[in-house]
Amino acid sequence: MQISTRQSGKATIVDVSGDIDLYNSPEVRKVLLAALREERAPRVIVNLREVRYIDSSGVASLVEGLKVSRELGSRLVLLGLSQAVRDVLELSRLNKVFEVCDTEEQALRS
Amino acid sequence: MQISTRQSGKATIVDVSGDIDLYNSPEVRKVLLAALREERAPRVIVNLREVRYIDSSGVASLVEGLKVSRELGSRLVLLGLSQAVRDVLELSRLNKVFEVCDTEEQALRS
Amino acid sequence: MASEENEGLVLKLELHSDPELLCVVRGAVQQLAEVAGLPEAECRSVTLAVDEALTNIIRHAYQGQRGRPIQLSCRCLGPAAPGRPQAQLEFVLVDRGRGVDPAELRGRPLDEVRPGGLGTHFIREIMDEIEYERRGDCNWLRLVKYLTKQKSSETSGGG
Amino acid sequence: MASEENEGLVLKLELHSDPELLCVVRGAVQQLAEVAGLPEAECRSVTLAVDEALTNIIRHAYQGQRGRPIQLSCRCLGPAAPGRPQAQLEFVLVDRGRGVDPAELRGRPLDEVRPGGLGTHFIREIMDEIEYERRGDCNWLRLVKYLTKQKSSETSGGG
Ligand SMILES: Nc1ncnc2c1ncn2[C@@H]1O[C@H](COP(=O)(O)OP(=O)(O)O)[C@@H](O)[C@H]1O
Ligand SMILES: Nc1ncnc2c1ncn2[C@@H]1O[C@H](COP(=O)(O)OP(=O)(O)O)[C@@H](O)[C@H]1O
Repeated sequence: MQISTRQSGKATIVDVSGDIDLYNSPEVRKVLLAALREERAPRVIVNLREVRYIDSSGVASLVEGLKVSRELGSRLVLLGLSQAVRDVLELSRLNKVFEVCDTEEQALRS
Repeated sequence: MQISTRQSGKATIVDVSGDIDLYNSPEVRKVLLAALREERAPRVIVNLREVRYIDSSGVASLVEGLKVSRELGSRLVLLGLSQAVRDVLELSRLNKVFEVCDTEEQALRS
Repeated sequence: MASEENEGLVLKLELHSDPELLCVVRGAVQQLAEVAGLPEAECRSVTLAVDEALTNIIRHAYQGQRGRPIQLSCRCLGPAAPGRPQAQLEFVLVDRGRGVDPAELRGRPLDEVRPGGLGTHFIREIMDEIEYERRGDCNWLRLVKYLTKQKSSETSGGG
Repeated sequence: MASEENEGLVLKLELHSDPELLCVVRGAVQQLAEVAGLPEAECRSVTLAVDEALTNIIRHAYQGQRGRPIQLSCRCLGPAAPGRPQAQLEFVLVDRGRGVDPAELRGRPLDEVRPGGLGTHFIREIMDEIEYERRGDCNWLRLVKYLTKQKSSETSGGG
């Protein structure tokens, strides 16, 4: 897995690629919480376009990001779900809980 | 692995995708020899664009096709080598032995 | 090398409880599911279920300790056998960690949005049979996926 | 589950001599090479070398018989050990097939264009150490790839 962060206006975009599993989901959690709590980004966009696999621990990291964003009054948006990621969110009954966008423009404007 | 055959003018194009290994290289050999010996195709183009892996038994099938094509006075052309396939042909010292084309038009005209 | 029942395709993996190895096991399971002829989406979900079972062993049975043994046996079984109505892909996971109250394995209701508690739910949704037993000082977990679809007529499950 | 030397990442596969399983082993080896931090092209070539060794066991040691046992042990070893100058990825293959004259394993000259005789050549070109022994009624083959490049700083070898 690779993870990196960039700014676009007031939004922070977190680009993730590869597999998110027990080995690296703590890193995803750390990066999301840093953007929300430390950088105080009003909008965090998690770009999952290049993610080919996510397990329950990866979903848990996203859920934790979502809860913290709600506490802080900021927003967490998921961008570019592959079929693999989509299926796992559906299995989790969380596909309705997250804000999901298909393009970066949408995610920035929504 | 998937393998199928189509005609383009007098040439026979063999499209292969997936992995070529000990399990399925006999099928590659069978299809190539049928096109050469039975169909008497004057030109057989082996489209390897979607081949992600080839082992020595796969290379052996291609070499056998090449030898038979020479015996019969027809031609065997390889099309669209991925880096993976290129590396294995190089390891085999066979990259100079095969006729290789990048596009279908080249392979048909060459 | 113990001789094994020579039925179906057999593959046994022995690994340590190191999270780095999860992707290695997924690489094998994904291919095995393809060889078994499962459609693409089901290859992915079966891989997920096995991965979640391993994750639980590492996190709960071994409480995060590394270097502890895990055994994963995979078999692809044809339909023609007494007591087995279905062609199936079977995974048996064995570890030497602490036991689990089977009630815990049931997972939690999903109506509350909170992290955690999804793994057992995934396994239950994906697999057709799940069996857990404490055997001596080992945990023994059997996961079965039915191969309802016909094996595809491709020459190979490719890589 | 025998307890094993707890050094480096360890993975052991036991499989039958069925060509369908080659892609399954490749799925695991490719990921392991990535976890070990090898660059992409070397992950592919190491996977090829292990696949060729298995292919030779199936074709030559077992003369094409299916259902016979093969063991593949993989270890990723760090540099700090006496008698081991290099971090390395080690594969040990064991089978119960017929023995081989080590001279045969050397392969043939490649100046002649003909099918066959490439597998041992690939293994020699790709691997840094190759060791073969007849041990009792088993063939024992050890293949080592040095990890000269630094392990990448990525969080994971991903799948
Ligand atoms: N292999 C196991 N060994 C021991 N306990 C387990 C095992 N698998 C699951 N459990 C128990 O079942 C509970 C639910 O597991 P799961 O649904 O995977 O969610 P999570 O792992 O996020 O808690 C775990 O919290 C744990 O108490
Ligand atoms: N595992 C093995 N057991 C027995 N003989 C082997 C084994 N591997 C290789 N050989 C011998 O070495 C020769 C060269 O092998 P290789 O280079 O892989 O080419 P090929 O398999 O196409 O003949 C084989 O023909 C065989 O005689």
